[in-house]
Amino acid sequence: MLIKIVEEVDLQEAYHYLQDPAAGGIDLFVGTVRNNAQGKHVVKLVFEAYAPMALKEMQKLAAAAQQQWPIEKLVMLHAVGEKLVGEPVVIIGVASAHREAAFTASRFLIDELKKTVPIWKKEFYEDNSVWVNAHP
Amino acid sequence: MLIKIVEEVDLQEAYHYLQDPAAGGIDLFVGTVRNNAQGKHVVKLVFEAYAPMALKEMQKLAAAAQQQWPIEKLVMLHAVGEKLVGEPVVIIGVASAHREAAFTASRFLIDELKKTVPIWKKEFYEDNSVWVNAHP
Amino acid sequence: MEILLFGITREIVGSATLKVHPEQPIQTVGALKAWLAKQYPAIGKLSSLAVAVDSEYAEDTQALAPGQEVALIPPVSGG
Amino acid sequence: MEILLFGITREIVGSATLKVHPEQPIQTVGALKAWLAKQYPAIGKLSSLAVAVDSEYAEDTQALAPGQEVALIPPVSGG
Repeated sequence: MLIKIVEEVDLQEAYHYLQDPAAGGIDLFVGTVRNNAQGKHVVKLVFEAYAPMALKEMQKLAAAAQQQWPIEKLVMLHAVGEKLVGEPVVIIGVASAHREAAFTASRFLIDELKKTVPIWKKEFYEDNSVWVNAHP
Repeated sequence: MLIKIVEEVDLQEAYHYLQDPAAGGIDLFVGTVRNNAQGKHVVKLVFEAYAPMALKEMQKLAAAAQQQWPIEKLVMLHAVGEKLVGEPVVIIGVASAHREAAFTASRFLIDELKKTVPIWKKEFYEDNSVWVNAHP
Repeated sequence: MEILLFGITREIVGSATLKVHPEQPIQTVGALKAWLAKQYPAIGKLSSLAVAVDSEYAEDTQALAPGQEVALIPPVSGG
Repeated sequence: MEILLFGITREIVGSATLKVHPEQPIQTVGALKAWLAKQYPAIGKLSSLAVAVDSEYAEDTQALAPGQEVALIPPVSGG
């Protein structure tokens, strides 16, 4: 598995890593910066990670996915720092013999990453900014 | 939407096309040549398409997906000709505001493509070859 | 009538197009399928066979007319 | 005890680490949370707050000991 916290996530790096002669299906999920959040115009996002713990938590999720589905290769890349609208922030990739496992495991990994991995996103709008999820 | 039958599918082309300021999630599915089919060692695949009809059928699937899910951008690329183990054959990509639609629509598009789009695959093993699905 | 052939049907017939000269005119898609299965028993053994008329899947009852593009669609296996 | 701070907790406190010098020693994760919420009311208003000890999520009952790496984990929002 390839699990990293980086300045810039790289789709080609992810795909290159995922290629495998035993894989028939590769699912890649790319989370990107959207121009809109709860109806507000987003200018940029800033991501911050508790990197050693975030890597550990991602490794736990990867291990859980590998226990549940037959996975040949697995990638989790997350960016930190400032990201503008349209830029990629996170890449999840799963290569499996069959597409079912690739889709299901990718979905699991991004859903769980958002719940448990210690990474924080601050959204900047035109007139203010907010740490996402911080308040009820 | 970007729908093509090509000699080589290109992941960067697909991702470049899918980028959209309104998209928060991009799902890319890449179907690749697996070294094994029903326990037999695969040497290569050869794909053949009835291109005008295949493009029409892919466009119908894309339109059906766009009716069912909120999609910003959609890509369907399929290769023809000889493909070796590990090489990409088909790329499906969906960009949507939220990841749910991107995953679900990608899955729908690849599942339906395999059922209705007039493209044929011949599998070459070490000692013979067979048109996939041709016989019961 | 000329028919486009792909995949295993192209290999069974041995060419990418088939000129059909039946003794009696073939009026429908269903009649074409029946005629082909008689001429080429290997076509009758496929797990399924569809016909496309002007690059759309056609029902067995659809009438065939001159000038249409007719193609045989053996079981697809893309992706 | 020194605590690592991230995201909104870093901004509330105004620095990336917090040196904690309570009058009485803080024995558990739960006690640390209670002490922080008293010192920094804004921390008490977060939708949730977790504590990591040696980069693992810790239960409120977990004992704190010298030499551990302790971090506040406000609600995560990666991805």
